[in-house]
Amino acid sequence: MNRDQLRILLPVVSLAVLLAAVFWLQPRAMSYLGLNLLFNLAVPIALATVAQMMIIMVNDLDLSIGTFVSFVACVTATLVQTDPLLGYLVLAAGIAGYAAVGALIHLRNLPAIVVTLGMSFVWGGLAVLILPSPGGASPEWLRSLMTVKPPLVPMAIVASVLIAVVSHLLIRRSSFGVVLRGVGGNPASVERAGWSVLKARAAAYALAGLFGTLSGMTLVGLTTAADANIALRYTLLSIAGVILGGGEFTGGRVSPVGAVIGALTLALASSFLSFMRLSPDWQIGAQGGILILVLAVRLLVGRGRGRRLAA
Amino acid sequence: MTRPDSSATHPPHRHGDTPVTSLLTFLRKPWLWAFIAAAVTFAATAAVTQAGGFGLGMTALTFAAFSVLVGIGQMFVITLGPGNTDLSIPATMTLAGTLALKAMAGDPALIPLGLAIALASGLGVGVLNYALIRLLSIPPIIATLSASFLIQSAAIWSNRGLRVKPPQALADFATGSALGVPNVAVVAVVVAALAWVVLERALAGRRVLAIGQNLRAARLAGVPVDAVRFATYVSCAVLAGLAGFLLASFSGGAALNMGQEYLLMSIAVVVIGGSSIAGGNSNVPGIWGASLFMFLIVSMLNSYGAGAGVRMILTGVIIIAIVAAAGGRKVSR
Amino acid sequence: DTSGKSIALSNNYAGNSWRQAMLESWETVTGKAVEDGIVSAADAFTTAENQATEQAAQIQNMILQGYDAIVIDAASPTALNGAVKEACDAGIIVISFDGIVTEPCAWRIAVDFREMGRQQVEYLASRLPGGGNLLEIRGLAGVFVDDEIHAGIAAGVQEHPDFKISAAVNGDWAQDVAQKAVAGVLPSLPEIVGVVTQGGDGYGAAQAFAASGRDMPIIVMGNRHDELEWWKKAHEENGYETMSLSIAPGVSTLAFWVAQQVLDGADVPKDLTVPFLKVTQGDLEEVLASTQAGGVANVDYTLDDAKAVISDAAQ
Amino acid sequence: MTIPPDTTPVVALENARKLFGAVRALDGVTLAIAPGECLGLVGHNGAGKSTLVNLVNGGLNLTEGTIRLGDGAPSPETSIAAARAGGVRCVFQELSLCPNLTVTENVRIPHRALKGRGWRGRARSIVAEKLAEIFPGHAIDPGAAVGALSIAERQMVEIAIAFSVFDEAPRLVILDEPTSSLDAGLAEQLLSHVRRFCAAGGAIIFISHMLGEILDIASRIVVMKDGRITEERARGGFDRQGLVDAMGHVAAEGGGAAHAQARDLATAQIVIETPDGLKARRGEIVGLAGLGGHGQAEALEQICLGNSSSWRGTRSPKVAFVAGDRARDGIFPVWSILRNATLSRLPALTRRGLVDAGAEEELAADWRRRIGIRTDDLDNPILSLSGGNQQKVLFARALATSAPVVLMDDPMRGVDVGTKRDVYDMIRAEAAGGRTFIWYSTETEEVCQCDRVYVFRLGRIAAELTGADITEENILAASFEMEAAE
Ligand SMILES: Nc1ncnc2c1ncn2[C@@H]1O[C@H](COP(=O)(O)OP(=O)(O)OP(=O)(O)O)[C@@H](O)[C@H]1O
Ligand SMILES: Nc1ncnc2c1ncn2[C@@H]1O[C@H](COP(=O)(O)OP(=O)(O)OP(=O)(O)O)[C@@H](O)[C@H]1O
Ligand SMILES: [Mg+2]
Ligand SMILES: [Mg+2]
Repeated sequence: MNRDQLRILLPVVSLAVLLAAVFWLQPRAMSYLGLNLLFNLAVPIALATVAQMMIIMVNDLDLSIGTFVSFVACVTATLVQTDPLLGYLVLAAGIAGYAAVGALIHLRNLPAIVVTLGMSFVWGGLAVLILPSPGGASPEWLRSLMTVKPPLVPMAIVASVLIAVVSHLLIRRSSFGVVLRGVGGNPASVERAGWSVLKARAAAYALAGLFGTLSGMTLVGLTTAADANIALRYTLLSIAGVILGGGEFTGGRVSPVGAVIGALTLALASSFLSFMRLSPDWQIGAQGGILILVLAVRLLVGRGRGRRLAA
Repeated sequence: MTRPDSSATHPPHRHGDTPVTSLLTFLRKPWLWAFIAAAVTFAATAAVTQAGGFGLGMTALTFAAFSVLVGIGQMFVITLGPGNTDLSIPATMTLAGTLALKAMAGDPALIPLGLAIALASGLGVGVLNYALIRLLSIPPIIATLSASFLIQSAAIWSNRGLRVKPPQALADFATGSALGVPNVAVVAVVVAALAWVVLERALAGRRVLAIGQNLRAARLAGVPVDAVRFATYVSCAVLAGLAGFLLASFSGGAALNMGQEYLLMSIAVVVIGGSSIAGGNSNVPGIWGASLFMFLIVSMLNSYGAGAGVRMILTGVIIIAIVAAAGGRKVSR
Repeated sequence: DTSGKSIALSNNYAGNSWRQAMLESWETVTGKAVEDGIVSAADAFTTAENQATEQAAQIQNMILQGYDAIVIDAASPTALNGAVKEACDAGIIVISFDGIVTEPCAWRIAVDFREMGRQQVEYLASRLPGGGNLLEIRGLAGVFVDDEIHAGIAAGVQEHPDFKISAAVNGDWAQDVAQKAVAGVLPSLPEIVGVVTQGGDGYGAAQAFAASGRDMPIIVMGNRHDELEWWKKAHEENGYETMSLSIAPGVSTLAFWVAQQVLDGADVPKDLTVPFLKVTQGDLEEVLASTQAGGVANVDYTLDDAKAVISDAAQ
Repeated sequence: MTIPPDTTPVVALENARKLFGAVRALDGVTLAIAPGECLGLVGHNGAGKSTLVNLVNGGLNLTEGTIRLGDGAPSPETSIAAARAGGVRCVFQELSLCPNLTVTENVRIPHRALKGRGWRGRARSIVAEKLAEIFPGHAIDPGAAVGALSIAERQMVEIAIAFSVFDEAPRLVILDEPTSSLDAGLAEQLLSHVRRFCAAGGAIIFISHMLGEILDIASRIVVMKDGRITEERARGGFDRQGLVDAMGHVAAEGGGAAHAQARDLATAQIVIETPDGLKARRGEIVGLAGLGGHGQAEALEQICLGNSSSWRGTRSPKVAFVAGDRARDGIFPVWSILRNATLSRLPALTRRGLVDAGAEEELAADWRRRIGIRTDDLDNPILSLSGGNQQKVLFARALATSAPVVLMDDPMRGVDVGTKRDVYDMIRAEAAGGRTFIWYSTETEEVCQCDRVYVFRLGRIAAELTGADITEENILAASFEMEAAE
């Protein structure tokens, strides 16, 4: 079996094992309703993880995705609701902002971590300005979209599959996605073939902005309202999701399907912990423990590729 | 190849600099920007203070001291190269403060024990972090994040969030000043001076810098990379332990949410201070400049009555502006 | 009879002394109730980070686990509504307290945070008829409690126009953050006669004032042990007087009993209020004596307290 | 000139100059390539061949002079897009595929027109066809990730991609050392393809250090030296020795070999012995030979890692390492020359944890003199040095230590002839003083100076040669596992 297959197989296996454990602890989860409850809040996380993956794909890291999703949620629960035209305009401006950040990082050769750290303050401040206290309301169509009950398979699963398939087609199958991944793999070669790495990086960031926007909107659809701190956690969650899903921090090695699975795994891990009924003192620590466990398994298996020094 | 080639555009350095060129070299010092920014915000804040700038300056030194302590540790970690960041600093501060204050139980005779416990908990965290990174090959960011959850739980479990008062003598020390300079600032200056010596004069610092630029080359050149990286993560955690000990003593007891704001702060002061996040290029004075700046910018915006939202936006914009002005990494690998 | 029923506590944050006291009260009171066979289980759950999304997932898990009632201290009044609605739809009783939720199907045991803010200014007005400059320490931006208390304070100042809020800083409900923010803004402020707070930040403010060498203003405290102790000492030294108020962490036990009553079939109105715990100069000694060192002034509620609160509300 | 009068050149350079700061990489080159021509380009390391390639394919801009593509106008500016539109394709010296993409996906990077529905299928069939055409009998799966392929396979893929036809057909294909990682069979397949391509009217620039290939395939040979074209002759104008002379190479002097035989090391103590059977004695110069990428660098790396600790630093290391791939294995790009030079010796210059700055400067100054690092100030950044001088710094770093064994990973890349001689002498002197050298080199004449040679093939030691057996023929034979060479 080659590395690429391993990369995607491992997340699938860990998800399956975890799911089996959850079903064993809580047989009630093994139902239409149960699966939906287990996974529906993973949908926005999956979207945020795919957004983070776009950035990691070009060898950068985004520390602002959590505050950006919060910002989008605030806009969606207020402006999109009251003044749709302006609302969508603001959302589009957010995506453009992301692209601009990517361009700035490339042009000035800046460390992405710092710039996105700065942006996290900016998005957070904007969110607080738009929605100083929690509230707002989800647009009706969004709410009904997120609570739709398709036959046979619950919405959460349908949505996860949809996200995985669309991002897979975009990043892994399309000719456009190949160039973006090429930037992560060997920017010099992409540049030598006459592509503008600047444009490619800006495009990757814009895609991150787009998926971040979708994440914020679906989140509002699920929670029915927003607040300025609603998704801060998504930043670290999304990074962990990408890595769990078999992505690597450098080299353009990312897998959209893996990222979605990674996000589902993380969501499932915390459910698993609450079904375990640990002492409240150790509930927080257990989340760290399970993260370590899943990653350790991944790397133990990945050891096979020898003990060469990291370049 | 549209970008100008760096080695080609780099003017060779000549002896016998004219004043103009030495000014130019000075302007290229990466830490300068942090101090300029701090000075400007200081002036802007002092302009609206009644009592002039002295009180503000002393306050800034006090609070910057805590950022400096954690910032120095974080700087050494970041210097190890891309991907190295310690996200467990806040949890370590909490754990160290909690354990130490509980052990002292307000008894001045036990202050040395308390300090030892704080530093030892830092040591323990450092060992845990590097074990995760090295033995399980977990990327540092995720390893230290996961560790921070475990540490947080340990802090909760050890004392359930009760605020134990520090011994009076310790509290007096932490809040007091010597010759007008806050004691904590003195501690931070001493630590910064030591860090400077380590970074600029010691073999250990040279090795950290080498690893940050090129881990592989460092290993091949005989640098004991594991020992150095281990020591770096441990010192970062020990410094966080010290900072937690002082902060708990300073603010009248350890709280479970004590170090939270130092998560982003420790990273921010490192990069605003002019260290390159790409590793191998660090400086200690910049951390002081950046720490002062990070405190003063909030004071300034508070003094001018900016709300939370505007304050955050301006903080973010200014961070980006400083980093963009100081320029990216000139030398590419 | 509720002996076969199970209740869960959904808590979003464990990182401060108030929340720890809240969890401890829950453990002592419900532990005994389970032992006495009043309910079959009363489990407490806490999320790792203070995030509405994580808490919503936690509530959904509780639905799956088949609890009969869920007691919530919510991260956001609105962002959990989706999950709360799902719980109600599954036939689960949902009781929110402290951080309440706006979803109509849930019960709310509310503290009138607005009133809490207003009373602070009222008290200051009684002490300082001439008015003056106030410093406001706010909580975490974008959080409901912060906004409510702030609104109450603003209303109070409107009632007493002699007062002026000359600065507001965010202390994030943390001693060290408050201390830092106050210390940073003090040099630029005129004379301050009073400090209005949100709880957990009074001691930090006092430290900052002491360090600046200014006159100590009247700082409204938030029932933390260290605040009360500092106050007592200052009173003994120079007759310093103030007041202290906060919501008692034991309100979680009140919520537990209310949940038990609802499960028992009692007719309970959806909106209940619980008085906040106020400490005046008169009962300072007494409260301090009964407060755990390093903790928060607290009351554990009994079934009878709950019945009283319910019948009060029903009238 | 050999251009038939009625044929428009595919590319014509007029007085092309390219400066990198003070370095004259190209210094007034005039060159035209006609359709159907196979231009062989030879020259010493750093002569400017790769720079020329980058100018023609639009990757670099001219500092001076003009370039003309096809029947366009001469212009001082060029771009990658224009060059591609003019039918210029390039196989670079250092592999330039994206390791994270599959073979099929790598086709997409240079071929911009390849998009829309079914692009993957088209790319796959075209590259598979081309691979089969150039390298019949190959076993490359177009769906495999490039990172999982061997070096030779990657080279084959890159060649196939360059020759593939999507939008416009290639008119000029530049091959920069394409055979350095191919074995003789594959190289011969490539040469036949080149012949067919030229016969069909295509133009080729063929760069190689394997002079036999050049003499065999080129219809015209151009010799470069220090950024200039020094000689240019049609096929048959050079014989092997003539070509070597034209390149200005020190012809194998035999001095090295004599020296090797003069010493008797059979009784010397064995200082290095690996499980694969590599042995080195005290004072011995051991050569590692064979085609590039066949495990020599890995063997050196293993010896280096196995004889040093990542947990304990020491004042007296057992081994020191001289990197050939400078950027990857040697240079600390942020640092000054001084710091780069002294790193390995530093523990010995340290007292109570602090570096003795005076002693450090002294050491660096000493080595600057001994090895002739050309700079006016050792505090200048390392990257301000030319490649060859950077390499000298790496030599200084290793030789300054007290290590009894020095490992050298093809260390003469970019080092000029004069310095090479100095370094050879230094190595000999150190060896006479009891130091052991294990030396991987791609240049056979360097290997021929060694006391003992191990020839690597496919990651294993294929042959061990000593004394008089160390000849170019024997090494080649072992590298290709043929009976006897040519
Ligand atoms: N970070 C927070 N997020 C949400 N709610 C909070 C947060 N911190 C405190 N609260 C809420 O604010 C109210 C007052 O508690 P408070 O914050 O004063 O505790 P605290 O002051 O931080 O504790 P201490 O300082 O003693 O550790 C309670 O409703 C509490 O649940
Ligand atoms: N980007 C650059 N910056 C500075 N100098 C450069 C750069 N690229 C090439 N040079 C210098 O230009 C000269 C010509 O280099 P070039 O790569 O063209 O040599 P080459 O003939 O291809 O050598 P080789 O046989 O080793 O491939 C060398 O001295 C080299 O150091
Ligand atoms: Mg070469
Ligand atoms: Mg070349």
